[in-house]
Amino acid sequence: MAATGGTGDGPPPGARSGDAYAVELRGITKRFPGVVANRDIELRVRRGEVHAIVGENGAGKSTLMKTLYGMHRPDEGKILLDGREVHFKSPADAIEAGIGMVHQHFMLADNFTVLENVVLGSEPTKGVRLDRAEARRRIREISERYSLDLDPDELVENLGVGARQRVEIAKVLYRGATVLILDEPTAVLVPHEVDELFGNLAELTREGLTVMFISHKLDEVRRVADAITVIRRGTTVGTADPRTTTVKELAEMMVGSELPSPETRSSTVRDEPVLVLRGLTVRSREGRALVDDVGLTVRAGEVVGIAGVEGNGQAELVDAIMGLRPLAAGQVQLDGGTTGDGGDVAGLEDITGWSTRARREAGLGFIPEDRHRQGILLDAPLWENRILGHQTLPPAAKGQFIDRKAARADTERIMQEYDVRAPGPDTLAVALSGGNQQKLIVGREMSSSPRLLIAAHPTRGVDVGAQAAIWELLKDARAEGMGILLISADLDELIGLSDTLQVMLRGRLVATLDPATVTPEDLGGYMTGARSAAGAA
Amino acid sequence: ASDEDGGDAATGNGGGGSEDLKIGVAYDTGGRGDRSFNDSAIAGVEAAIEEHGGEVRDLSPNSDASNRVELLTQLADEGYNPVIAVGFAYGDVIADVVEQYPDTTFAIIDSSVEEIGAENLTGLLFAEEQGSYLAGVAAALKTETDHIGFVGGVETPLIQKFEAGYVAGATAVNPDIQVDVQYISPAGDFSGFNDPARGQIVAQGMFDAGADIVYHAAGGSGLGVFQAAAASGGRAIGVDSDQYQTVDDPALQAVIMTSMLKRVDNAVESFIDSYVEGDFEGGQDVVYDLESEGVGLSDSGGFIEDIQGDIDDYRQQIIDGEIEVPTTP
Amino acid sequence: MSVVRRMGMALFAPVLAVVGALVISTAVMAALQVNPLRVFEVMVDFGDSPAQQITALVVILNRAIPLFLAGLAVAIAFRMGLFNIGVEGQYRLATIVAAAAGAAVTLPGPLHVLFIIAVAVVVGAFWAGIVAVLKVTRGVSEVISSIMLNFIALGLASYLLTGPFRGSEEGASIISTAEIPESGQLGGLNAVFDVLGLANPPRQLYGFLPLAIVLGVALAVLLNRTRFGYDLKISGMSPSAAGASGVDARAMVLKAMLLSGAVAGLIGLPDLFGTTHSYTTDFTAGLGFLGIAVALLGRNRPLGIAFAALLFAFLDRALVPLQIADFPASVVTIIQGTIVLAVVVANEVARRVTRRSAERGSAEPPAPVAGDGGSAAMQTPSGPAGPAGDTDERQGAPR
Amino acid sequence: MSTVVTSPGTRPSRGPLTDLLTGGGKGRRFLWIALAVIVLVSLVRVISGEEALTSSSTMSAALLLAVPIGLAALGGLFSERAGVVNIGLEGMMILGTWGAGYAGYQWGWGAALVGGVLFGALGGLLHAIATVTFGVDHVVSGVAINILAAGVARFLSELFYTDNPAGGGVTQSPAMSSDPPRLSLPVLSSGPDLLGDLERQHWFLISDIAGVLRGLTGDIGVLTILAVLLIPASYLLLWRTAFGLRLRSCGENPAAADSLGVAVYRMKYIAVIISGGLAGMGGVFLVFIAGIYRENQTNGRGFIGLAALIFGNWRPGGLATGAGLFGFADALQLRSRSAVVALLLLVAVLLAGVAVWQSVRRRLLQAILAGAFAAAALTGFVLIDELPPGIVSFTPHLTTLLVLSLASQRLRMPQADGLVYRRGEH
Ligand SMILES: Nc1ncnc2c1ncn2[C@@H]1O[C@H](COP(=O)(O)OP(=O)(O)OP(=O)(O)O)[C@@H](O)[C@H]1O
Ligand SMILES: Nc1ncnc2c1ncn2[C@@H]1O[C@H](COP(=O)(O)OP(=O)(O)OP(=O)(O)O)[C@@H](O)[C@H]1O
Ligand SMILES: [Mg+2]
Ligand SMILES: [Mg+2]
Repeated sequence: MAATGGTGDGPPPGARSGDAYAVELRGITKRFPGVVANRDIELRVRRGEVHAIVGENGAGKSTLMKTLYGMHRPDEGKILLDGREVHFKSPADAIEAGIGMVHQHFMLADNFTVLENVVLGSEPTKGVRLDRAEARRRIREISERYSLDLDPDELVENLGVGARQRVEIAKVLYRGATVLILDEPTAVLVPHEVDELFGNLAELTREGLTVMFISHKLDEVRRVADAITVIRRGTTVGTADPRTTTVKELAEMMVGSELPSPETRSSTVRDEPVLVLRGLTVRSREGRALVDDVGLTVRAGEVVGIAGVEGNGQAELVDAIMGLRPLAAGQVQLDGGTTGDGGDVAGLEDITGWSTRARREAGLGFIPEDRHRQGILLDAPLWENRILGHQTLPPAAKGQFIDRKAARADTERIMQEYDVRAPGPDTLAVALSGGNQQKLIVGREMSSSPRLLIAAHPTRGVDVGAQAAIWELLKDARAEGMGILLISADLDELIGLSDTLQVMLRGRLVATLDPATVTPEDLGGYMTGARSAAGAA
Repeated sequence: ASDEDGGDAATGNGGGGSEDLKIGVAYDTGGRGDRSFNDSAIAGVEAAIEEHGGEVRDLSPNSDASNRVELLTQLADEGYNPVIAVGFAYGDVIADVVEQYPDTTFAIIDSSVEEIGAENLTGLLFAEEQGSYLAGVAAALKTETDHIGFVGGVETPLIQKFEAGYVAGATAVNPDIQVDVQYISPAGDFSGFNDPARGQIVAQGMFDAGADIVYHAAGGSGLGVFQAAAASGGRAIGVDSDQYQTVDDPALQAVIMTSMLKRVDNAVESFIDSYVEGDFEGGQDVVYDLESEGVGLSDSGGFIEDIQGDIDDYRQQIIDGEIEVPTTP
Repeated sequence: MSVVRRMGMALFAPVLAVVGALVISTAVMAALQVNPLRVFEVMVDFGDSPAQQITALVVILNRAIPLFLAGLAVAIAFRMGLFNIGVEGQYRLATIVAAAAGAAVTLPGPLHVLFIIAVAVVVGAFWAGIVAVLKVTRGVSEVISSIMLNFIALGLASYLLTGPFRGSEEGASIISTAEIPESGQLGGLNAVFDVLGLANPPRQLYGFLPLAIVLGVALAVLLNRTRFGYDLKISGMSPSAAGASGVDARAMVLKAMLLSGAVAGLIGLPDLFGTTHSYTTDFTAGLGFLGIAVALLGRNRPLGIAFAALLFAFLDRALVPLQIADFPASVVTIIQGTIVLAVVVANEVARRVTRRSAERGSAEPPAPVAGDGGSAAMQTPSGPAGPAGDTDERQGAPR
Repeated sequence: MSTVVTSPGTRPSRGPLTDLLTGGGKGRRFLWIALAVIVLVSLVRVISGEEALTSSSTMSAALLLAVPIGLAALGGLFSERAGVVNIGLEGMMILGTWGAGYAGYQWGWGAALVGGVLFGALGGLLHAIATVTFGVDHVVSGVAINILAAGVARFLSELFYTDNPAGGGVTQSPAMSSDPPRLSLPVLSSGPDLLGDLERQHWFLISDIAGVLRGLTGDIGVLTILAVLLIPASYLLLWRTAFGLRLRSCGENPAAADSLGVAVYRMKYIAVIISGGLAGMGGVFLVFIAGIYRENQTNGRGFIGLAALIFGNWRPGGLATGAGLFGFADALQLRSRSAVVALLLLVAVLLAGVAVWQSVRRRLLQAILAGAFAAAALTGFVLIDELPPGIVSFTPHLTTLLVLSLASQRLRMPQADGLVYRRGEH
C-alpha cells in the first residue's frame, strides 16, 4: 500500500511522460491583507498518484488548495491541468475542469439530506424539477462502487464524522472529479476509519483519479503517499519520497527542528480527589442517553485522558461538568479547597445543582474544544477576553464593577508569560492566529489556578511550536497539583500526557487503560468498539 | 370689546387693509391633499381669500403629530392672523398657545373652547348628529330590507356622535329597523381611519347579513365601505364632503346614495368673514348645524330626489327644535 | 494604536455616515429641483430673536428626551442581541397606567412624581417581562411576541382609557385619564435660562431632562463598567462563549428585557409630566419604533444615542420652518431614512476597516522575533512557534 | 433576533398548530385535523348560536385578511430561506401599495400588479445591497428600510399627486382606472348557489362545511387566487427544483454552497428581490380592495407576516396556516364581538383536551394548569356577553401568541438565517 501508487497495474493509462502533470502549479503567490499566505509555490502532481502536502499550521496549505479549487484567485502564478493553463473564476470552473475538494472543515448543510448535499450545484433535473430518483440512483451507485455506505435520504445532522466525510467524498465523486483534494481528512478520524479512508483512496487511484491530500500525521503520510511536497511559511521547501524519507526528516523539513513529544515526566498524582463523577447521565431531547452512567475520579496532580471518536459523548460530558447541560441523573463533586473567601472548604462538595459561574468560582477551569465558539470573543480586545469566564474573580472584578486597568495589566502579564504574540491588550482577538488565541485561553484559565482544568482538545489546530508550549504548561500545572481532565482526538497527546486513560464509546466509559503500555492502534481499537474492556483485562 | 380685539389684532399685525390678510392653517394628520377634512378647511380659506384678498400659509404636522404646538406658534410668530387649527387633536395644546399669543386670533375645528374661555379663540363645532340624523332618515326610507348599517372608523366621542344621530334618524322613520353598528378600531388606535381593507370587511359583513345601506364615518377606510357596497349591490352613504364628487371612480359613484356634509369650508369661511368684518366674538363655540347649513345631506347623483320632501320635513323639525337629536349612542 | 488613530477610528463611522447621508439627500433634493443648500440653511436657522432661538432649542431638547429614552430602551436589549420591538407597547401601557395611578393618589410633591415613575417602570418592565418569560420558558421568538404584545398593549390601553381609567367627561372630544394633580407634575427648567442670562421663552424645558441625563450616565456606567454590562455585551457578541463563561443565558434574557422594559416605561413621562398631565387618545405614538432607529444611529451606546436623539429632534424641528419656506416636508423624512441607512452601512464599513487594520497591526509583532528556525528550543516556544506566516512573511508583504 | 433553539436530532416541525395537535405528524393527518377543527368549531357554533363562526361571510373576510399577511410571509420565506432576515417586509409592502396605486390609476389593475410588485422588489433590492453586498446586519437594514419606505411613499405622493387632475393627494392616489375581475365557483357558490342554500339551513357540521367552502370559493378576486396558488407553487419551487435547493442551501450553509459553485450572492439577491416583490404584491392586494393607494394602508401587516412566517416554521404550509389563523381571528373580531366570546368556549374545549393529554402523560403540573385555564375560559364564556372593543381588537394577536406558546417549540429556522455571509470568512 505504501508503495508507489498504482504499482499493481503499472502506470495508469492517463499518465503521460515528462512534464505533462495532472496538476501543476507554477509560482503561485497569494496575499491576504497583511499576510502572504503563499509565495512562489511550485507543485507537480502526476496522474493517478496520491500526493501529500505537509507543513505547519498556517503554512499555507489550505490556501494553496483553495486557489487550485477556484475559491480565490492567485495574485501571481499559473495553474496547469494536464499541461494546459487554466483560469478559475469560481469553484464552479474548477469542478467543471474535474477538480473536487473536501474541506478541512466540513462543508455540509446539516438540515439537508445526504442527497441534497451531494447534488447541490450539479442537480440532475427533469424539466425544471429536481430529479430525485436519478440523484438517488447515482449516489447509490457511487456509494456502492467506492464502498461509501451512504443512505441518500438520511439527514446529515444525524451522521457521525466518518460518514460526513464520506458524504464529502461522494460530493466530489458525484461531480466526476479526476483530481481529488482532501484537506486534513484524517484529523477527525480514528485509526480504523483512517484505514477505511485509505482503502477508498486506493480504490480511487486505481480508477485513475489523482488525490492530493494534506495531513499533519506524518507516518500516515508516509504510509499512503506516492509523493510528498513540503510547505513552510507559504513556500515550497522541497519534495520528498515517502519510501526514503523518515518522519523525523519530514518534520525537520517542515519546521526546521525536532518534533516535540508530549511525554509525561514522573507521576505527580496525589491522593485527594478534585473531581468525582457518579452515575452521570445526560439525555438528548428525545431521551437518548448521550452520556450514560459515567463514573470518574480525577485526583490532584493527575491528568485523566478521555479517548473516543468524536460524537461519543465527550462534548456532552464536558458540558455536564461545566454545568452547561442539565443532568438526567448523577452527581458532580468538586474539591474547591483553594478558593472561596478566605475560608477554605475541606474536601469534596456536591456541585451538581450549581450554576456554571458558581462552578468556575469554585475552581473549575475550562479550555473549550471550539475556541471560537466558547473560548474567545473575536471582536473584543484581548483584555476583555482576559475577563471572559472570570468576570467575578480578581483581578478583573472589583465588586460589581470591572477593573479595566487591572484586567489590562494582567493581560500584559499573560502575554508575557505565555508568549501570546500581539501588539498589546487592546488588540482585537480576531487579529491573533489560532495558536496565539489558544495560548491566551490557556494562560487565562491557568491564572485563576483552578483545582481542576477541563482541557478539551487543547492543541487542536495549533502548530507544533504552540503545541509544545501548551503541553509544557499543562505538565507544569499538573506538577503543581492541578487535576486535569483531558479530552483529545490526538492519540499521541493523550498517551503522552495522561496518567490514566479512559475510553468513551456511545456515552459510556468502556475501558480504563494505562498510557504507559497502550499503543495508539490498541487505543483506536477500543475507541471504535473493535476491542472490548474484557480483552484489555 | 371682544370684537374690537379681533379687529385690532388684524390691523395690528397685518398693518391695515384686508389685502394683507395672512391666514395660517395647521392641519390635522394627513395634511393637505387628504381629500377630506383638511382639504375642506383649506377650501374655506381659499374662498375667503377670493373675497377679501390676502394669503394663506398651511402647515402639516409630523408623522406622530407631536409638533402641533410648533405649527401654531410658528404661524403666530410669522405674523399669520387668524390661525386656524384643523381637528380636535389641537384641543389639547391650544390653550397654552392662545395665552402666549394674545394678539393673534385662533380658531379650532371640532373642539369646544368654552372651558378655555380665551378671548382670542373660537371653537368651530358641527352638529354632526343632526346631519347624521338625516342620513339615518334617508337610509331608513330607502332600505328595502329594513336593515341598515353604520361603520365608524375609530370609536371616539366624535364618531359616536355620527352614530347616535344616524340611529336616531333611522328609528324615527321605522322603529323596527335593524341598524348594525361597528367600529374598525378602538379609541386611541387611529388605524381605523386609514384601513380601507378593514372598512371593506366590516361593511361586507353588514351587507352579507342583509343590510342594504351602510353609512360610514371612517375617513379613508370609507373607500372600503364603498367597495363592499359596489361588490354586493348595496348602497353607501358618504361623509364630510360630497363623496360622490370626490371619489373619482364611476363604479363607486353609483353606490354613493348621498353624503352627510360637514361644511368645514363654510365654517372656516364664515369665521374669516367675521374676523375681517370685525364682528368676531371670541371665547366661545360657534356651532354649525342644519340651520346654518354647516351640516346637511348632499344630493349629487339624484338618488334621494324622491325622498327629498320627507328629509326636508325632518330637517325643519330639527331646526324648529321639535326633534332633539341625541349626541351619544 | 496611537490615541489619534483610535480617535480617528471612532469618528470614522459617524463622519462617513453623515457625509453619505448628505450626499444622498442632496442628490434626492437636486432631483426634485429643490435647492439643498437652502434646505440646510433653513434647517439650521433657529430664528432671529434670542427668544426664538431658545425656543427652538427647547423644542429640540423636549423632543430629544423621549427619543433618547426610547433609544436607550431598545439598545439595552440590542446589546445582547435581543430585538425588543415591543418598546412601543411597553411605553404606551406604562404611561396610561402611570397617568391613572398618578391621578388617583395624593402624595407630597417629589414622592408623587417618584410614585408615578415607579409605576411606569414597573408596568414597562412587566410588559417586557412577558416577552422574556415566553422566550425563556417557551422559546417564543421575541420578535413575534413583542409585535403581538404591541397590538395587545394598544388594545388594552384603549380599553383602560375608555373604561376604568376614563377621566374626561362623557362627550369630550378627546378621551383622557383624570388630570394628575400639581404635586405629580414636573415643572419646567426655564429658570436655568434666567440663571444663564439667556432669554426665557414661554415654552418650558421639560423637568425630566436631568432625570434622563442621570439615567443615561447610569446606564453608560452599567453597560460599560460593570460585570452586568460585560455579561450583557458578551451575551450579544457570542452567546455560546458567554454561556461557557458562566453567564446564565435565560437569566440574562430576563434581566435585559426587564431593564429594557423599565426604561421603556419612562418614555411617555417627559410629556406626561411636562405638558399633558394625563394620557389621552392623542398621546404621542410611535416613539418606540423611532427608538429603534435612534438606537441604531447611536450604535447602542448611551452617548451615541443622545446624539442620535438630538439629531432626530433637530430634523423634526426643521419640518415646520421648511414648510414655511415652501419646501416639501417629506424631505425631512427622507433625510431621516437616508441617515439611518447610511449610518448602518458606514458602521459596517468602519467595523471592517477597524478589523482589517487590527489584523494588519498584529502583523507587526511588538518585539523582534528570532526568525530563524532551528535555533529555538521547543521548551521555550519563542522562535518559529506561532503560525509560521505571522512573522517574516507579513513583514515582507507589500502594501 | 429570532433565535429559536433546537437540539440536533429533532425532526423539523411542521408548524406549531400541527405540532400542538399531533406532535408533528405527516401531511396525511392534515385532513383529519381540518375535520376535527371543523367539528369542534361547528359544535361551538351550535352551542353558542354564533353563526358568524363558520359563515361564508366570515370565511371570505378571513381570506381577505389572510392574503396580504400570507403574501408578506411568503416574501419572508424566500428571503429567510436564503439566509437573509427580512424585517423590512412592512416597508416593502408600503412601497408595493404606492407602486400599485401609481400604476393602477394610469393603466389599470394589471399594471397595478406589476407596479406594486416592482416597487416591492426595489425595496428588496435595497435590502439585498445593504445586507449582501455591504454586510449590514439584517435587522438593522430592515428597520432602516421600513423608515425609508414610509418617507419615500409620502415624498412620491407629494411629488405626483398634489394638484394631479386625476385626483389624489399627499395621502392617497387617484382611483384605479380598472378593477380586477372577480370569480365564483359556478353552481356551487354562484348561480344556483347550492352551498349558500346548505349554509342557510344551519345544520350541524354540514352547514358549517358549506359555509367555509362557500366563503373560500365565492366571489374571489384574481389576486386571491394567485396568492393561494403561490403557496404550493413556492413549495414546489423551493423544495422540488434545483433552483430551490440552491436557494435554500444559501440559508443553511452558504460556505458549502459557495464551494460547490452555487452563486451565493446572486442567489441571495434573487431571493431578497423576490421577497420584496411578494411583499409588494401583498400591498397590491390592499390597493385592490380599496381601489386606491392610501397612506398607512398596510397598517403593520408586514410585521404580522413576519410573525406568520416564524409561526409556520419557515414553511409555506405553516405560514399559510399562521396567516389563516390570524385572518380568521381578525375576521371574527371585526364581524362580531359576541362571536369572539364563543372563541372562549373553543379555547376551553382545546385546553381541556390538553389537560387530559398531559395527565395521560403524567405531567400533572401542566395538566392542572391547562385545566385551570380551561375552567377560566369556560367561566368567561358563560358570564361574558360581549367584550369591550379594546379587548376584542387584539383577539387575533392574542390567539397567535397563545398558540405559539402552547405549541411545543420545535421551530427550526434556516441554520445560517440572519448571518452575514462573506466569501472566504467562515
Ligand atoms: N481569508 C484569509 N484572509 C486573511 N488571511 C488568511 C486567510 N486565509 C488564510 N489566511 C492566512 O494565510 C495563512 C495560511 O493559512 P492556511 O489556512 O492556508 O494554513 P494551513 O497551512 O492550511 O494551516 P493549517 O494546518 O492550520 O490548516 C494563515 O497564516 C492565515 O493567516
Ligand atoms: N477569513 C479570515 N480573514 C482574515 N484573517 C483570517 C481569516 N481566516 C484566518 N485568518 C487568519 O488566520 C490566522 C489563523 O490561521 P489558521 O486558520 O490557520 O488558524 P488555525 O489555528 O488553523 O485556526 P482554525 O483551526 O480555527 O482554522 C489568524 O492570523 C487569522 O487572522
Ligand atoms: Mg488548513
Ligand atoms: Mg487551520
